[in-house]
Amino acid sequence: MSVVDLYRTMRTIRRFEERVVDLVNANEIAGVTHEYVGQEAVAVGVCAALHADDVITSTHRGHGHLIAKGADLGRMFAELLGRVDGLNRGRGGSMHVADLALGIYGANGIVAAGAPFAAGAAWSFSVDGSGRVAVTFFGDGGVNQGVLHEAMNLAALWTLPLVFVCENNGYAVTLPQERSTAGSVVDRAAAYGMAAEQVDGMDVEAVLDAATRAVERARAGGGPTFLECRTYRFFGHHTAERTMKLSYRTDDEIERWRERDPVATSGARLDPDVRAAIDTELESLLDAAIAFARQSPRPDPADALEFVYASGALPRRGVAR
Amino acid sequence: MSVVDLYRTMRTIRRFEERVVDLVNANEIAGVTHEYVGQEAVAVGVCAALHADDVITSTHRGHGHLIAKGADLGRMFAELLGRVDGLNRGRGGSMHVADLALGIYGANGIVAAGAPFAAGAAWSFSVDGSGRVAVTFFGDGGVNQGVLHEAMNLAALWTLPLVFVCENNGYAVTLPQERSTAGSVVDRAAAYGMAAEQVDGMDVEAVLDAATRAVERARAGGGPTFLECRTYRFFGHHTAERTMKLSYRTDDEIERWRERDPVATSGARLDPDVRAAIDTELESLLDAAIAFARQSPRPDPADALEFVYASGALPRRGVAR
Amino acid sequence: MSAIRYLPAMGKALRDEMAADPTVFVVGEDVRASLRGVTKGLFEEFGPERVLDMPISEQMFTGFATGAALAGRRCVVEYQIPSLLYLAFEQIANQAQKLRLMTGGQAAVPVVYLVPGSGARLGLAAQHSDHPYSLFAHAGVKTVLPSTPADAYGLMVSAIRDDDPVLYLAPAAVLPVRGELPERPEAVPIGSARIHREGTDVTVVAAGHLVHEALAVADELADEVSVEVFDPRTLYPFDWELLAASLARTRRLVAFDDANRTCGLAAEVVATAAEELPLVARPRRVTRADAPIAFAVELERAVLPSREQLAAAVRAAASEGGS
Amino acid sequence: MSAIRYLPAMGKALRDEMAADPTVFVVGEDVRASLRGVTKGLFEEFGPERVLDMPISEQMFTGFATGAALAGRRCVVEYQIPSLLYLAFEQIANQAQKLRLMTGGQAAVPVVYLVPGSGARLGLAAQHSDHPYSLFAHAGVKTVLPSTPADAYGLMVSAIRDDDPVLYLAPAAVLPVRGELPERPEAVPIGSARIHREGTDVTVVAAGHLVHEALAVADELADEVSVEVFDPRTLYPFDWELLAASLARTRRLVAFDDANRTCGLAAEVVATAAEELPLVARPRRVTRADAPIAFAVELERAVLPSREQLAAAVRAAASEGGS
Ligand SMILES: Cc1ncc(C[n+]2csc(CCOP(=O)(O)OP(=O)(O)O)c2C)c(N)n1
Ligand SMILES: Cc1ncc(C[n+]2csc(CCOP(=O)(O)OP(=O)(O)O)c2C)c(N)n1
Ligand SMILES: [Mg+2]
Ligand SMILES: [Mg+2]
Repeated sequence: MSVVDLYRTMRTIRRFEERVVDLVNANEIAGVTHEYVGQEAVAVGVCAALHADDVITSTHRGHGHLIAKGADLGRMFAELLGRVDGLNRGRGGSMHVADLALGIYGANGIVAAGAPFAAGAAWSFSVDGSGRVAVTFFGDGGVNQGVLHEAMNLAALWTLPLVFVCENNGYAVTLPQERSTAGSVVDRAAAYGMAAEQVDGMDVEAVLDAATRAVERARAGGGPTFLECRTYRFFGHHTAERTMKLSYRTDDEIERWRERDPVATSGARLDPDVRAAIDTELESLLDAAIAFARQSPRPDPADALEFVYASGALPRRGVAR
Repeated sequence: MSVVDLYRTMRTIRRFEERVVDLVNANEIAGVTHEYVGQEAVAVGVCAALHADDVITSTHRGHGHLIAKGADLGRMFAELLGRVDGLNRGRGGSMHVADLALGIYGANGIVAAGAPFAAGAAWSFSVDGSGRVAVTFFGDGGVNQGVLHEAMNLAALWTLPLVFVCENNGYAVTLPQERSTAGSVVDRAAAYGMAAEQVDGMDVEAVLDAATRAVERARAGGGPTFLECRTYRFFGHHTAERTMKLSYRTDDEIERWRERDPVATSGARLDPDVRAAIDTELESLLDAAIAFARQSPRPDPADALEFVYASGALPRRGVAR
Repeated sequence: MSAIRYLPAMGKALRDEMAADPTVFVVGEDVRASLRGVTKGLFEEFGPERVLDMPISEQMFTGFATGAALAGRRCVVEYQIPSLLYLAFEQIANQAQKLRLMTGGQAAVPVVYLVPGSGARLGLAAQHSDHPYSLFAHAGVKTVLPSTPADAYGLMVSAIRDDDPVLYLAPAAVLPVRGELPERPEAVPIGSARIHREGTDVTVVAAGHLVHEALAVADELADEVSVEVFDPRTLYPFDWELLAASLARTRRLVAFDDANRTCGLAAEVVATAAEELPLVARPRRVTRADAPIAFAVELERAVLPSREQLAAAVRAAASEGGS
Repeated sequence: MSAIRYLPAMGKALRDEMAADPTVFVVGEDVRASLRGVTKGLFEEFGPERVLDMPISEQMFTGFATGAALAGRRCVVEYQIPSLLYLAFEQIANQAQKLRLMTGGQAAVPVVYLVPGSGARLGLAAQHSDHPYSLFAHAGVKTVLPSTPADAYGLMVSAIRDDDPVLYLAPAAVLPVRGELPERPEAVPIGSARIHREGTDVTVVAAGHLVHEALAVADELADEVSVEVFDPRTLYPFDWELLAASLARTRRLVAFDDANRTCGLAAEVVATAAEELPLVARPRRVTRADAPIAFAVELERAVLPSREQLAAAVRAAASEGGS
């Protein structure tokens, strides 16, 4: 992927998220959303190393992963607005948005719960001999969930084509990583004899390089790799945070990280005119995507019991007929 | 603890378990029991390093841990026979036998489930400043349970007075350790920056030395230690295994390990007459213990709903009154 | 007497118990910063040895509470989301809850499992909207679901003082409710129900936020049907005596329940009434469908039990069995 | 036709489906060696890519099955103990079961959660004796509990072919049962109940091993009461149509259930009957107490539902409502 494309995708995520915040503030999006702003280089760098038929499992902070893996912006906005043209027909929302056709096994409301999915998919690919790879994203908070360790053990034991991508943004909501994680994050991989790298998660090209090594190792049958991407979230934990007085980060710290804004950094590497052209083009794309979402119908309450069972069975209703 | 006492306790466990097998075969003990035969040096070496008010969490293979921590033989037999004078009033049986007064937080039917209990107790001791220590026993199979990793992370993060004792007997039922565990067992501790040692689990004095270092570190506020004790179980996974044709270990392998029988090894270090005296004395102790258990009454079915709630509330019965 | 909201009432009870008993402490995620609001000010007042932020490892910190309990403390474990109880289910239902029986009465496990914000909260979608109390009642775990600030206070006090594991669910929909709290608020015993409104025709059993919905429906129907609103407050053990007394008057029952229908609390209430209590009309249930909550708010509302459904069920019950 | 035991019948169904469909595979603990007996010979026949021994990590290998399903395979996950389902509860009830709805119909998760030896087995004590099907029914998870070798075969086939998650519980007490199995045994559709014995006075609903207990009681009482023995076979979705047909004849119901009483399957059966079906006598439940199983066999038997309790309940039901 060219530097131009890397920038465009990062910028797309950035502006998508900023538009999402506006839509939440305008009460057009219900519930909470977890913005990816500040971490764009990780999703973009990692997914740039993947093929279309590789799979990823995402997190509660999933918009960036989906966009980087190629999800349609209009259908993503439609999902966040709870419309029938949403990727999940309005059934999933921000925390469950998925596109299986693109190998996106979904955002997930439960920390680290996607890791075993990725292990199952990676095993399946390895017995197929298809050369396909699975990537599981999780945060520094997710590093301490036991199921992640269970998955790391299996991936190393069976040399699965699986890449563990830890987005270490320093906090699990308000808990700083130093107060959640003994030892170092990368050392967790060593315990399983798994290849591991620490990467500058604010530099998309550094992430792409490391991800490319990891993905090639996986495709070549070399087994899993653990990537710790050091990054930072510029916004609150979720859109609801602004209504709370939580003071777990200093303005200073936020400022220092904002100076390393990954979108600005990679944008600065482009010819200003090229960059300006991309930026303006993007705004109209996002306008169109939001317009598409807004015109999409809301689901019919009469359909509330659909899509529960693949066999087509309907669940029991809450009142006797 | 003197070499004589170490031997006596190991020999007690060995003969206790052999008597248990007889009682199971005679249908005096219901359900299944998991014998500790072959692993005696681990429980005895570790518990010899503990004070009376230190605590342990045990496993499904718990008889040895209980005896080493000082549990009464008669009340243990009574428990295994399901009698009211059992340590658990006949409510627990082999898989749940416990003696809280001795700091024995119980055998456990679920692999690694006791590890978080030990973390909670260790934290409690550390805030008390009591200098007390908690030990959690688990097997090589337990090493791959996520909750153990969650507990290791916390213990290292908070420098808890907690000793993780892995009894690596090479198998989780039929699964050899090489097919269950990536990397090495001790390396798991390194991931958390936790002190770790590999110990010859067939040599009680080696275990005692390592355990003493670990327990002293814990008491001194130096935090947790992980001990991997290499050992072997001489019997089947449980007493029911003889009725199954499982061939996951070669007779050779069993023979090779039996040559390193920990009870024989430490017995050989004693004056033969001293040893013979201990052995004969022990048999009468065990006879008396079994006699005590056999004369103890069976629980009254009318009491089946007692001891469910500490508040004294009775659970609902299965039929309307 | 002063008016207070439900959430701070819970927090006050926790604070008062921590002040009264040095063995009481809290663990959970973001409890220092009090993301969920219950532990506000507790870290400042009681410090790091009483208010413990945990790494994301629910299974471990649930068992941690058991171990601390065995070592003589009383732990309140906060979970940010109801479905996190599923991660800890083995540690709660198979370990903590069974330890007393398994040890033949040696162990006591005074632990409170607290979910501030259980059930649905518009737009939180499938994994953040469950109301899993029926699962714990099935396992025999003491379970409370307070509906007012005074009960939120009083049941928190009792849950902390109780020597057994207690699940304490505070529905998201009830957290903002205001109510009176006396200067010296009292403990509300576990296992005691409360009749919020007396009536003669139909008894509506509703807990948590649904009590307020039921009261609203009772008002609406006031000149048609005399509705008694019965709030169990504790779901396990259930106050069958008071329900029997209520049904002795009304002889008609509607169970209004925010849990899934199958094997839910309403099923238990209806089954017990049908088997053991006086009824002149068919008992009825108004519950969730057995479906996950979809994100779109129209769909979410469609699977939750509604006032309209309750009113219809009450009318139908009232129309049966003469008077 | 040939006589076969229940356990090998399950194994044969699994083997036949694996032979017929290369995407079907098995994971679990000690499945190569077949500690539980269901997978006997499968490793030898299908090799390491179809029969996978897992490290002790139930949460992971349950989610592993989901991932493999999303990648196009069909997984049977074996659990050695019923309570291990508690460790995987989040992955089953909150992930696999909800994925189809959450993805708006994109995902299918054809996974079978298999427990060969559920419920009590004399002397296995508190943590190895639960019968947790009501928890999964509450979550809307398709759940089967076969009572005969033919049903064990036929429901295994249907569970594997089903595109949704299915919980398959084989009670320990029924594993040795013998029965006929045709040369070409057939699939038994999920959701279809079976009447094992026709009767005119009282319908006894019983599943799994309790079907055989109920049949024995029906024999005992034969010259007093005409008992119909109704075996749901699938607990969710429940075959309410066939139960309605049965009660239309008998108009009397006793639910005989190996789960805890509160919010258990019997509560659902009784609640639904009381609300929707014709009854001339009070419906009754004979269930476990809401207590863990103690080790001593006298105590274990005392909390399990018994033939004596069933006979008494049937007699009491028969004595009500005229004829
Ligand atoms: C298992 C689990 N525990 C707790 C939560 C509540 N929660 C949601 S996000 C979050 C913090 C996650 O931190 P991290 O993994 O670092 O991801 P980040 O939010 O920083 O991207 C928590 C505690 C959850 N969703 N799942
Ligand atoms: C969480 C859990 N999974 C599975 C089982 C069934 N089981 C009982 S013991 C055992 C093997 C344990 O192996 P290990 O930890 O090495 O202990 P060992 O039996 O060798 O002493 C298994 C799989 C269980 N009791 N708990
Ligand atoms: Mg983070
Ligand atoms: Mg072992």
